Amino acid sequence: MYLVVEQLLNGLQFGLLLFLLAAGLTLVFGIMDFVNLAHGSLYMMGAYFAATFVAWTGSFVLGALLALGATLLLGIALEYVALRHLYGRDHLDQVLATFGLILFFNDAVRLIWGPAGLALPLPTWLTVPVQIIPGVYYPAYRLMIIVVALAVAALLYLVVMRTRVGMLIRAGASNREMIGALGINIKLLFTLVFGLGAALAGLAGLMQAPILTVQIGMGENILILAFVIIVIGGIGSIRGVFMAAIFVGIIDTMGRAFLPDLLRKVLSGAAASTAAPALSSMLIYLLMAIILVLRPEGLFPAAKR
Amino acid sequence: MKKAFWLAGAMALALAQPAMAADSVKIGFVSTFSGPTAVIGNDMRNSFELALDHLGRKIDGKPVEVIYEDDQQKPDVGKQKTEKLVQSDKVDFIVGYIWSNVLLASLKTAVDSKTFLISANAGPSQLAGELCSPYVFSTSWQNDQTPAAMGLYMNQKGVKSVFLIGPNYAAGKDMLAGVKSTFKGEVVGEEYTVWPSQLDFSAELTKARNSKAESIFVFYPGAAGVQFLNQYAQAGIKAQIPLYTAFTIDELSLPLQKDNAIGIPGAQEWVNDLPNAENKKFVEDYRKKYPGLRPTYYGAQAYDAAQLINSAVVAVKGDLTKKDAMKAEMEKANFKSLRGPFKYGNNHIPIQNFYLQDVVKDADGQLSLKTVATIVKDDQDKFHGKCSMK
Amino acid sequence: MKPKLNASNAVAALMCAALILLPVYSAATGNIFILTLFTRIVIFALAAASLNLIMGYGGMMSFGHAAYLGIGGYAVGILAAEGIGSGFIQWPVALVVSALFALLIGALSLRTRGVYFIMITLAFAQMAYYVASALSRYGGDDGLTVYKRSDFAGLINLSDRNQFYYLCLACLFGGLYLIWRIVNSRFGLVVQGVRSNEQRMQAIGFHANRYRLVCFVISGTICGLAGALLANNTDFVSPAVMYWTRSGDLMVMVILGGMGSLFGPVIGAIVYLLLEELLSQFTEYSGLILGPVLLLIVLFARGGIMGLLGRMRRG
Amino acid sequence: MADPLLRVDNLVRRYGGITATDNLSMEVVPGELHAIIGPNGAGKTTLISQLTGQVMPNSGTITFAGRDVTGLPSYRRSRLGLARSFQITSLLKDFSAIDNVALAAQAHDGHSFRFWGNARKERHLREVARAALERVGLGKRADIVVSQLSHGEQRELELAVALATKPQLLLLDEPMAGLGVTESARMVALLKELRKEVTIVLVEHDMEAVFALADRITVLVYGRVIACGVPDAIRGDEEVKRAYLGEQHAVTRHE
Repeated sequence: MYLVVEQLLNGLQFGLLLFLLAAGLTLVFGIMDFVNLAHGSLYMMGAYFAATFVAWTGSFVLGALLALGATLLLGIALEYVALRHLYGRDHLDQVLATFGLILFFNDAVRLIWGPAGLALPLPTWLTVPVQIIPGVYYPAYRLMIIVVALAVAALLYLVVMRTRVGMLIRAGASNREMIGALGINIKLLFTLVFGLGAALAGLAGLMQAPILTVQIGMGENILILAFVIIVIGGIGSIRGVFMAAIFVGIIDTMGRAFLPDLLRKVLSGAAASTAAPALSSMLIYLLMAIILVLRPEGLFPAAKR
Repeated sequence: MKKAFWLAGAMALALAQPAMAADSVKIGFVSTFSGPTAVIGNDMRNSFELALDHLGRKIDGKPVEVIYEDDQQKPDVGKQKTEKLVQSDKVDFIVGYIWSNVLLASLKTAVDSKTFLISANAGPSQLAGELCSPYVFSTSWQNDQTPAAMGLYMNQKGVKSVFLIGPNYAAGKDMLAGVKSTFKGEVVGEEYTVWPSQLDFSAELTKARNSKAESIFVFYPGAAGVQFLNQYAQAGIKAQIPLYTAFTIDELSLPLQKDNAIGIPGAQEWVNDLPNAENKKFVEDYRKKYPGLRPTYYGAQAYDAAQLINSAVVAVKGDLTKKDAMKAEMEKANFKSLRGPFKYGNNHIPIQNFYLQDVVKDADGQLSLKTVATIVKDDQDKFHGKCSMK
Repeated sequence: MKPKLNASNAVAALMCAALILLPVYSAATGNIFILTLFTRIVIFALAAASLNLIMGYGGMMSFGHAAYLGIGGYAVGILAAEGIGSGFIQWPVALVVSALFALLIGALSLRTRGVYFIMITLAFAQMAYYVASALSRYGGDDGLTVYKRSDFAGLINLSDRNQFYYLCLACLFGGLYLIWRIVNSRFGLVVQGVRSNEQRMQAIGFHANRYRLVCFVISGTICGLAGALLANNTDFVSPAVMYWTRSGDLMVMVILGGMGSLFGPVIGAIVYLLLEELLSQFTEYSGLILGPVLLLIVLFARGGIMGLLGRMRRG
Repeated sequence: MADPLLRVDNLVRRYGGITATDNLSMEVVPGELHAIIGPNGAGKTTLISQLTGQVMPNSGTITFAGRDVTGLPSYRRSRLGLARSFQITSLLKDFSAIDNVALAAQAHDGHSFRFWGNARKERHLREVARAALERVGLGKRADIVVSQLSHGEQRELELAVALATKPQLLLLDEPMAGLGVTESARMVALLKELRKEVTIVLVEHDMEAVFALADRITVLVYGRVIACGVPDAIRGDEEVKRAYLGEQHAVTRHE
């Protein structure tokens, strides 16, 4: 029983981390209709900035805040210099251009920080496991990720549902022409949304840096997961992306945790040990394919909500 | 339109590198120099360059020319680079290859053209068995050997049960199979993680803790090793269940793993403090030549490859057409390996010792790897019987 | 329509001539490698051309096209490993398996549109990748060595560099000719009509998805052929060839060269792979150059290189 | 009266809380020009879309030429001889005018799984297309790409496309929308010609045109038929007058 609880927490934490990354992606995608493959690069930059600033300042929190600001500025600069010229273009043009940006960022990081990657050590108060219920210990830092991500989710919800900017964002996600009709400064709104998306990606990057690594190309594998999530959730929907991220996090974790044992009960040992890893690798893609076949617009399409 | 012609002309020129006069020793070096794993390629290149420095940049009086090619960690690109080296540069030796799949894709090109290929890292079982070739040598190991040594050490420690975790790809499976081949205790669980995309090992760690195993064995090379140790320590399992590793902690990952790596044993065929004169010189000069960096086993293997080439060329007095004589000389392993005792089996895979290494703070207060004991002497891979050496 | 003498057609003609004469150049200068390099380029050009059929003409953005490279390759590799070396068996099997795979994923994927379609094709390709990685009998992740190239009963020797190059080139030209015929046929017009306005095509009496699906299958089959060629060229096949970045490479080739233009993908493949090769000779930081180049092409050369050439004529 | 060519029984279509088509029944007899009028939002386009199969009804049946077509997708209905033009011009914008029409002809000329021959050189398809273009007065504009045609020409092209499918029943959704005075006059003249050959259902706002052309008129309000009859009867119908003068008096809004 404890095992299930702990695995659920693992899944929740992983899902929330993915949510931070995917939320920015779905906003940019939903509102500007812009496919940004370089979102993973912003995530990487967030982690590199954090590792650098934490080392400079000697403080985890201060370094993280500085890194957040730096990613925000980088996102705005990127939008201003290059990406705003790609709005309204074909998705494929955007894919090609932002693919180019991935190549650029990877090599730029390698040039500046070297190929070895960086470490982002945690302050000691975050390295101890916490007893959450008697007998179940959970890493403090992972708990912190859960708390921070939930806070961000709540904040995003408030901004999107309760503010004027949020109203525009929602309007934009369900009907793009409408923002133009409202006569507001679209360019500024887009720049802001892009900056927000970049900051969220940077936050995801720096939050995961102590658990994983700070490394070139770290954004690419996780970017695909983020795309899977926004597609499952329905593009442009914050609610959808939140549900889908947790769903994917939990399914992925539970699949890896319990699928092999389950299969071993059904299949022979040899067959199970070949099939189980392959199947749990495929699980998320399989899930996405099934969902899209049944609901071609994702679980929570933004346009209808 | 004119521009297109100029461009085409420039491309043709760039591709049409003229073959150089044959009075130098030409060596092609295929490794990964871009992307996150470039750090390994760089270390191999650094060590190879250092070996050439030590040889006076000459082999048997002939100047040495090395052409480095980036395989991008993709098999088909590695194959293309190998073809370029063989066909366009007409090299005498090809060295390098970090990845098994890149090596396997490139092997045929080298063998068909009768160009000597020296694997300075990749050691898939096929290379030791059915794919062995007179033209192919290894200065590393066969994949199973290192974890098998770890299994032996765990027996010596009296470990009764183990939980195995590794990435779900060929080398990962080889590694876990390697431990199982020698470990005498009970294997209570075996988990494969998605490679290379899985980033979070919490599910596996949770299972390991709940399995009540006495120990955990993992194989996670490169960045994944950093991630795993981070999560292992943060989950508090480090205080509960000891970890045994192969290829998870090295001088490249250590600066990122930091204190998380202290006290975690690993098996390796080379450690930086091995007490022989050549090795001391190698490590000292490496740290002098590349300030801030420390050599790794990848580098040591590349260094040995340069020495192996040198021995062969010297033996034929620089006549690079005498391939049989060079092969015969290389089979004798007539050079001083950085790892000490080193000889070749019938399949051109080294027969060598495996050492237990531990992480300690050295004199400068920096973390470094230290030889603790010799786990196994003169170990030979278990696939050599499948090699017919045609 | 009559072919007009304009910049894009001139470049296409020049390119074909250069491709045909390449072995002569290679023999004259003794530069064998350029032939090896271009063999690979020609194979990728065929794969890109097949992607262009669905992407450029059919409006179906498949992000999983590399799967067929792997499937065609594994068909050859697995049959060879099981002792069936005849190309007369291997190649048809490669084509049929690719077609069946395309039929299956096409039937499911075509329920979706737009980005959802992009992602579902990616999902299926990733599944193929993981299945191949799990084939431990055939090397799993390490891949599978093809010891002997496909045997065509002495008609053609695939191990001969020049013969193999011309075989690949013939497949490319054959593929392009086939695509050209298809594009101008009844079927091709329907497919392009559906790309342009699906609702309208339904209203005048076409079952849009049926045409889409057939087009998807044809494209996958041609790409399966490219996979069979690639396995023979590399003497090796591994799951890496199906990884999503490979599908991305193919898309880049098509967009770079010019979507919906017959020779666009060929030019795209040549430029992309040559740039990759050349830049890697000058610098290890090729992305610093290649990345911004891609961005600039998108910003200032809409419609890829073919689009650029088309505009040169008009001024 | 002859057997109806098209019969609609108790058709219902809801969007969320709004009932766009409310238990609607009507008949179209062969040879007539049947106009459907009604204020904005009366559900005219929704009705047409259900007739041609772009939208599926929640309940009710549609019978065409004696056959129940309620569940058939639009491409099948088109083959049976139901053709439509769209309210907002919906053509293949990057194709030439003649290609647009030829494709429509092709759809009704055997199957299109022909992969080899050049479809643009199939003479009979081109001839059918050219004839349809001549018919609507676009003969000289055949090779122009649609996006280069004027709005009026595009509306005429819509008609030519519908004609090329050799329909038994032509459903025209506001063919006069957005046309100038002269263009409208040309369209009316054209429809007067066409009605001699084919049964037409015409949805239109231009009352002058409707009363000049129609044999019978059906009036829709909030998805319901409030009147149906010959033009003179409709002109005198009190309920219709109320519906156009002030809807709140005549029609109670449903949930």
